[in-house]
Amino acid sequence: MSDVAGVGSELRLTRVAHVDAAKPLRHALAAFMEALEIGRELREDIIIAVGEALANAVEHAYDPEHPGSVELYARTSGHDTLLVDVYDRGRFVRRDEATPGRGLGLRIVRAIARTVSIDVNGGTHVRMEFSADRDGGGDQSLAM
Amino acid sequence: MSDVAGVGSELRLTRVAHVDAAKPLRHALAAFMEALEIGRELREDIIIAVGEALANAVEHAYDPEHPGSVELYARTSGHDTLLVDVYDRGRFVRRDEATPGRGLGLRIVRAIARTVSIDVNGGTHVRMEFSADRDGGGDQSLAM
Amino acid sequence: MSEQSSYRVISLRGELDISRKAEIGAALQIAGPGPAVLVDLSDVQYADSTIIAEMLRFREDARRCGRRLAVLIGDPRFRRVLQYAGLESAFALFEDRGAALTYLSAAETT
Amino acid sequence: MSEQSSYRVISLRGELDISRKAEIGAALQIAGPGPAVLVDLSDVQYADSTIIAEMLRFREDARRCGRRLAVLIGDPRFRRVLQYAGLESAFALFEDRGAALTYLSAAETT
Ligand SMILES: Nc1ncnc2c1ncn2[C@@H]1O[C@H](COP(=O)(O)OP(=O)(O)O)[C@@H](O)[C@H]1O
Ligand SMILES: Nc1ncnc2c1ncn2[C@@H]1O[C@H](COP(=O)(O)OP(=O)(O)O)[C@@H](O)[C@H]1O
Repeated sequence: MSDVAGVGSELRLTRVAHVDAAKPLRHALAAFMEALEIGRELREDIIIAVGEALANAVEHAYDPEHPGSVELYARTSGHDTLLVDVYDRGRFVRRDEATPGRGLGLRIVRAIARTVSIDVNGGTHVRMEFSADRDGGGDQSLAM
Repeated sequence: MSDVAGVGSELRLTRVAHVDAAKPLRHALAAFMEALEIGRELREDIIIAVGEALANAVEHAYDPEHPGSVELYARTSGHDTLLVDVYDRGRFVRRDEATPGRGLGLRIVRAIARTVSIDVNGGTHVRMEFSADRDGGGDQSLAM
Repeated sequence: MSEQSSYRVISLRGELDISRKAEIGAALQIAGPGPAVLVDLSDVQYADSTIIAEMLRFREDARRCGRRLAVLIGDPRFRRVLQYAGLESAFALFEDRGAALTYLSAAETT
Repeated sequence: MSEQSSYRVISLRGELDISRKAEIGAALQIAGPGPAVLVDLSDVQYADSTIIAEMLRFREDARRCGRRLAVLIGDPRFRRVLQYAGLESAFALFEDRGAALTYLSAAETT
């Protein structure tokens, strides 16, 4: 990210946790990262990881008849880190990890993020820290 | 906007005020508003207005050889208002309003925004308040 | 009125913002008398006031050269931004290429 | 090896996320024995793990029916997401349609 683009940039969005909420949240995060000049492949990978956390919130957290909220909070930290939180206020569903085709989501998140922490008190709160060096050259620094 | 989508959603982005910074900032704001379920025509008009304020910051605020920062800050206020600030830390250039083809930008902003205020101390700070009712039906409210 | 009449087309595409001012200023040039001009904005999604100012300048250049000007638009935003600027009647705007060409060729008979 | 051999194509497009799980589950159905299957994802920009799980289930269905399966991709993200999931070898992936079809028709002779 450019020197100035790191300073205090953030995105915070709350939606009802319907299955169709994940896509516009991904798109908002993608455009936010593009404005931060995070490189394309890095942006794509971050979207893959955050998309898994969003999918979990809209799939697992609530009774589909009574969905609560899903919240996305992304912000820069220093010049090469993007922190992204995905929260819901539902109930974390403990499941047998051995179910085939299950458990892929968090595995993908862990493969992409530098660190992942999951807090399941009063909902599920996934915090992901990504390396997010900026794209290209070095002539974007602020003259001030 | 949906009931929940209004709660504390915000977008904050800082870039070096190069002329090519305006476009990704517009795109990030557009995707943010789409995630807030603001209707398409309203989004387009807000982008037109904010685009003018961004264009002014990248065109007028700084010596092009030594650009400073341009900052975009958008957030929901209540359930039907979007507040957008565009700041720079440059110098407001007073100009003869009668110059042909000049003065269009702020006229466009005033035609679209519900209220506009401009503070020119220590840079130019344009604050725009937009009506931003949400798109479509009423079944998005949170069951809580 | 001749359906065969010649005209010049200047096409601009994409998002016409301040970063493209020089390119657009260079595209919107008129050398002297000649055929009518169609500015084709049918693939334009966004135009800021910098570009409208260039269009106004070009309109004066065309008028001075006695060349009729039509603007083809594909997106209602261009019409709206002109309205917001108080310029709704500044250009002959067309959503339909045929209508724009009829307007331009009709000009030659007047 | 026959270049003329028939195969079934299932095309999916766009962003394959959780909101499309039912639709994608319905598209990825196999009734019994029959020709090889090409899942065409060449116009897919995004696929989440819900969809990968459907694809794994479909792979088992195809295997059970003795039908070879190839997956045509257009975007490197699909390969990456499989890698991240530890499934880089789960599917026969092809960027090139011809290569995918060769693979499918070769299957019939084995
Ligand atoms: N936000 C959440 N709310 C409730 N349960 C969750 C949430 N995220 C994950 N889980 C639980 O953790 C399990 C593993 O999640 P994940 O690895 O993403 O795989 P998958 O979603 O494919 O099952 C889920 O099956 C679910 O039981
Ligand atoms: N961010 C800014 N920094 C410096 N001067 C500004 C800024 N915004 C506006 N101005 C001044 O106000 C004038 C009017 O702005 P505007 O109505 O947008 O029209 P235009 O940009 O076409 O001149 C500008 O010409 C410029 O002198």
